[in-house]
Amino acid sequence: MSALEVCDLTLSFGGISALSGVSIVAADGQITAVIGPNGAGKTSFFNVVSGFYRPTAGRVLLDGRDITALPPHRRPALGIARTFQNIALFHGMTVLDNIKLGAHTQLQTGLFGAGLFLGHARREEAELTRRIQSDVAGFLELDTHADKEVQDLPYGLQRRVELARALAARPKLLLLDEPVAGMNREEKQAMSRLILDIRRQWGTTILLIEHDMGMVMDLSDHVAVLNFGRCIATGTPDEMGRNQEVISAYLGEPGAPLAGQAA
Amino acid sequence: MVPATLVLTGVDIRYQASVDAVRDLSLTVPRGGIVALLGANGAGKSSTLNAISGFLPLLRGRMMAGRISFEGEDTAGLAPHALVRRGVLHVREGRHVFADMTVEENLVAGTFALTGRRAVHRRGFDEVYGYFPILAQRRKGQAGYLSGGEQQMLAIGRALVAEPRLMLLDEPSLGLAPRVVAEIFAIIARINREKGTSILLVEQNAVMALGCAQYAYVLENGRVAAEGSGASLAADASIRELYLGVGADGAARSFRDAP
Amino acid sequence: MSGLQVFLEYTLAGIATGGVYTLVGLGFVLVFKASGVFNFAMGDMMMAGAYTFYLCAVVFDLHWAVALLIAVVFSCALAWLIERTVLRRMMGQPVIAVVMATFGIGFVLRGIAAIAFGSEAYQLPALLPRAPFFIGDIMLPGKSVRGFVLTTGLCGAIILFLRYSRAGIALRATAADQITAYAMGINVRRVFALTWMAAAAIGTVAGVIAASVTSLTPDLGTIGLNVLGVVILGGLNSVGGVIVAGLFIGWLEAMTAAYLPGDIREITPYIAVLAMLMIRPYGLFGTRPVERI
Amino acid sequence: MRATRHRRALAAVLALLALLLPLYAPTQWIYLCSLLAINVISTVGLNIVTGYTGLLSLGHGAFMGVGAYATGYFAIRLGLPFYLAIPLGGVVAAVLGLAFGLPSLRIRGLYLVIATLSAQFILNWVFNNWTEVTGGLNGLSLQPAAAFGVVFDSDARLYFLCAVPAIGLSLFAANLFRTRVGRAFIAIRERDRTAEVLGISLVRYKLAAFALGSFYAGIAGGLMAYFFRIVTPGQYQLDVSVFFLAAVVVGGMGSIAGSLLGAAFMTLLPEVLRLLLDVVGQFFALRAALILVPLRETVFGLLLILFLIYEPRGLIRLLRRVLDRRGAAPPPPLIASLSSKQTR
Repeated sequence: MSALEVCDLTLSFGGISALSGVSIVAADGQITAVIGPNGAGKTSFFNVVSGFYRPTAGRVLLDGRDITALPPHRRPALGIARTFQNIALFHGMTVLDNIKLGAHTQLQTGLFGAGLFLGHARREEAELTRRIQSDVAGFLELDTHADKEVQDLPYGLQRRVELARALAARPKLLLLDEPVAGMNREEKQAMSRLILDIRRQWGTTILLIEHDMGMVMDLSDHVAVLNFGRCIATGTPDEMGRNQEVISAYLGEPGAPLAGQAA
Repeated sequence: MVPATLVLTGVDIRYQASVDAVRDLSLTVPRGGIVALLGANGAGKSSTLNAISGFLPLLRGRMMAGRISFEGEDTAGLAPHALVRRGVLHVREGRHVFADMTVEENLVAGTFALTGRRAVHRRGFDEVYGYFPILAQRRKGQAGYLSGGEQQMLAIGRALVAEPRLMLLDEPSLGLAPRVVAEIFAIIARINREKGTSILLVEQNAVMALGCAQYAYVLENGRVAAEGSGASLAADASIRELYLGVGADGAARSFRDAP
Repeated sequence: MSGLQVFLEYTLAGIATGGVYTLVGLGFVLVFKASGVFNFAMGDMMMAGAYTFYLCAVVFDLHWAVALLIAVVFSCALAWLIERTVLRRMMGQPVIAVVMATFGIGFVLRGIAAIAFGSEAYQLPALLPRAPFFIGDIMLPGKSVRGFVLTTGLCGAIILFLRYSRAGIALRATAADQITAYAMGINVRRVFALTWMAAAAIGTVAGVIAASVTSLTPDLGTIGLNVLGVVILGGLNSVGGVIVAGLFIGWLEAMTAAYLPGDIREITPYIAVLAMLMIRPYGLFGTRPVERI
Repeated sequence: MRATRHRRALAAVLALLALLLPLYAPTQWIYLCSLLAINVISTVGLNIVTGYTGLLSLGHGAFMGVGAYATGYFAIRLGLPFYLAIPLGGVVAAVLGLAFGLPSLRIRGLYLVIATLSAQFILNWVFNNWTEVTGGLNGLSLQPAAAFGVVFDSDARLYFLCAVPAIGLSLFAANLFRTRVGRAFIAIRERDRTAEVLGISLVRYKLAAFALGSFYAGIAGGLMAYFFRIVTPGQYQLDVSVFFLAAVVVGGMGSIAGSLLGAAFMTLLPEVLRLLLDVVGQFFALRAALILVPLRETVFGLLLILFLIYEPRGLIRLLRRVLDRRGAAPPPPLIASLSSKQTR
């Protein structure tokens, strides 16, 4: 079964097409990696799935339901959560509050309930704090940092807070945009383990944009390769590693012989 | 002995969010040479270029340690426009042509680098049009309507007007079709040969870059993982591993089995 | 007098006033284009220039050209000071903080003017001849028409400058992309300072014309606020939008004054802005921006 | 956790002291503190909009005016008691706030600045010209508030009339930021697009914040009407909007306690200026009365600028730094995320 099915997606800005005819399927409970050189359209693809961009053509199906036209703020309630390439945390808020924001759509408190802060609102808030402490923060080893402001945390931890925020929504589909960019080898390994644990523990379907090919080869069940806004290949990691078109997309092609080699 | 055009020694770069971008990087660009800087995303390639061209403070980054010297002089603390006026031209990733201006106006913008050196002149423009005849045809057209390849040509041409002694090219192949990439690399090589401009080239397109560079460095996580002549690196398995994760050591890098 | 003739007379008079609005709007757009700052103090900078002119021309009894020159120089110095002491220190702060700061600057200027000159209205010397002006049978107030000719000339000069001069290219380059402008060897900070000074100079001329058509009070700067909303909706990146917006508001004010009772004229620009927000939320000439994330 | 408990105890003590104020304070103080209570309500309201949600409003003064006029109208024409007239005044202000904010809140922050500025001028014009309702230049005169046989005509009673809602509404606002609603406001200020991905409807929450802020302004205006017992157009002009903007910035954007400090500072400032002018006026032939108003405007403007440059997080930050000995960490930028895209 496929959790996410994207059919024949086309996206263009003022005549320049960022994606053309892209079809990618993310199988339920599996890790699907989206790879490709810079500027291939990977992040645009994510932005369509999370609703920032309305595609020029094509459809996005979540569990068989067409969500192509759904505005971004309606999607988390359906179980979509994501992280960003450049960490997008709310500075000036504590780690705990940042994570709590991830659970926004699962809470009910309205304006008046919030202002009076009696009964239901108070209970709901306490329950959320408890749940985050026990499920998410503990799992991601963030419990000791809950009351710190996010901008005081080192980079690796910030990435983890972002992941925690996405997990607080208990998503069915998790989009990770370069989750280990700028990390060193040890941090990458820790993050990779976390991603596998998330899948194991919650059965979350994961879509992953990543440049570290070692990691992609290792983590993913399925790989889709984008180049120039087109999906040039899909298959298992091993197949992709042997695919000549994929290799040349990455390493570049010799192309036409150079007019003049440097001396 | 003639000093090298550019020498970096022990450079550490850090951004505000306490990301270590580059650690203990040393590299040399010899006079009149083409040097390539390769590596995956986030390896620190662009940060290195930004440090050289003085953009780091504008991007909330800092050079924590090390020295950058251009033609034997320490350039630390120079404002970006001052560096440009000395001949260090940075052609940024993603081209950044002034979309609302005409091609020729983009070239005029390039002449600000000549302030204090000599007056504006048409000869530079003609030279650019010589290298890129397509730009001559489009000279009155808005730069925003050029194709990706033409915009890249304009970005390079705009730097060329400023009579650079060192060009920093950040991913000139980004998002371009292979045929266009080959064309642009051919012209880069020609500029280097004919004008003696030193070039530091950041690339993802490893085959292309190694094809025209005499020497190359491979960055991984902000450190130099490999270096050598273009030809020797092209034959090296480490390049393949870097990009495809299927190096000689094969499955040694498994995260699944990690404790 | 026929209805049509009245209509035409008011139309032309309105457009003549609109010239000043356009000029103020251009000063505003200049600063915005280069440095991305919404200068809510534009009107008050214009008022400060007009008072300086008054001081030189009336109190010190200098020739009007000399007085205007001094006023322009003074305004430029003031703008340089503001850019240096306030805006440069606020680089990197969010837009609303910068807007609040410029708003604060406007209040300071207005307060100082009121302390120094009181709130009474001053008449400027007859800088522009009073003799009425005829187009066929239509009579127009001479000051307005000559003011309009002056403003048109100045607008034209600014547009040509932006379009064709090398400095204009530097300014447009800075506006488009600051880092790339640096990469071209353009001294971006100097461009900021220069645009502030240029905006102040334009504002001074606009202020002197506006004050000589009506009179000079510390509230002269309110014109700036009137224009600003319209300019923002006219499309901040479009010089054409500013011109159309400025003239349109001048015309609309004249029309409401002619055909509607009461002094609803005072709030015409604001009603126009709100109406426009409802109909064309991205501005008259603006397009829905493509946001990159 | 201990810190918040300390803070809550402190707030409770302060609230108690405030309620008992008439027992120990001299009369002039009580007068000033009533005014302060009204200003606190208005400042908290603007802080919700501007400080927490990042939407700049230049029409806050006009919305206070709407509350004042509506309250006056309900009390005089419809004979409603104050405890109905004032909340209804707040509701009218909130509705009008929405009417002006609605078209622009759908788009971007800057358009709201323009819409609120328009609201300020248009509403002020309406106050002047809709004579049947507003009484034109003469304004409205109110009887003292009265209910259940108690007439709020003495300084002490008026003080209670203002202080109780001030405390209640401050607590209400503070509570908001313990829940999802307040978090959503802050998230919108920091990174609106990211907030959207987390399921926060930008339009709904911006509207909620703006309506709530206008409601607070309306309540403050209604109290003001009963406090001065007269409502005139001159009371609610642009300088009032700037006054409260300055109060928010000086006190501390995004802080309820800061609103209190800011309101206190700004309430005392005109008095201090008046005293200063009196002293200076004895030595120079100054017409103090003429200078006072523009001098105030100048000082409001200067405060706004100086705080934005040197302490954008306001007096509350300064205070915390003094109280908190460990406060060695540099102040975080106000809205870090926006700084890089300042120009767009």
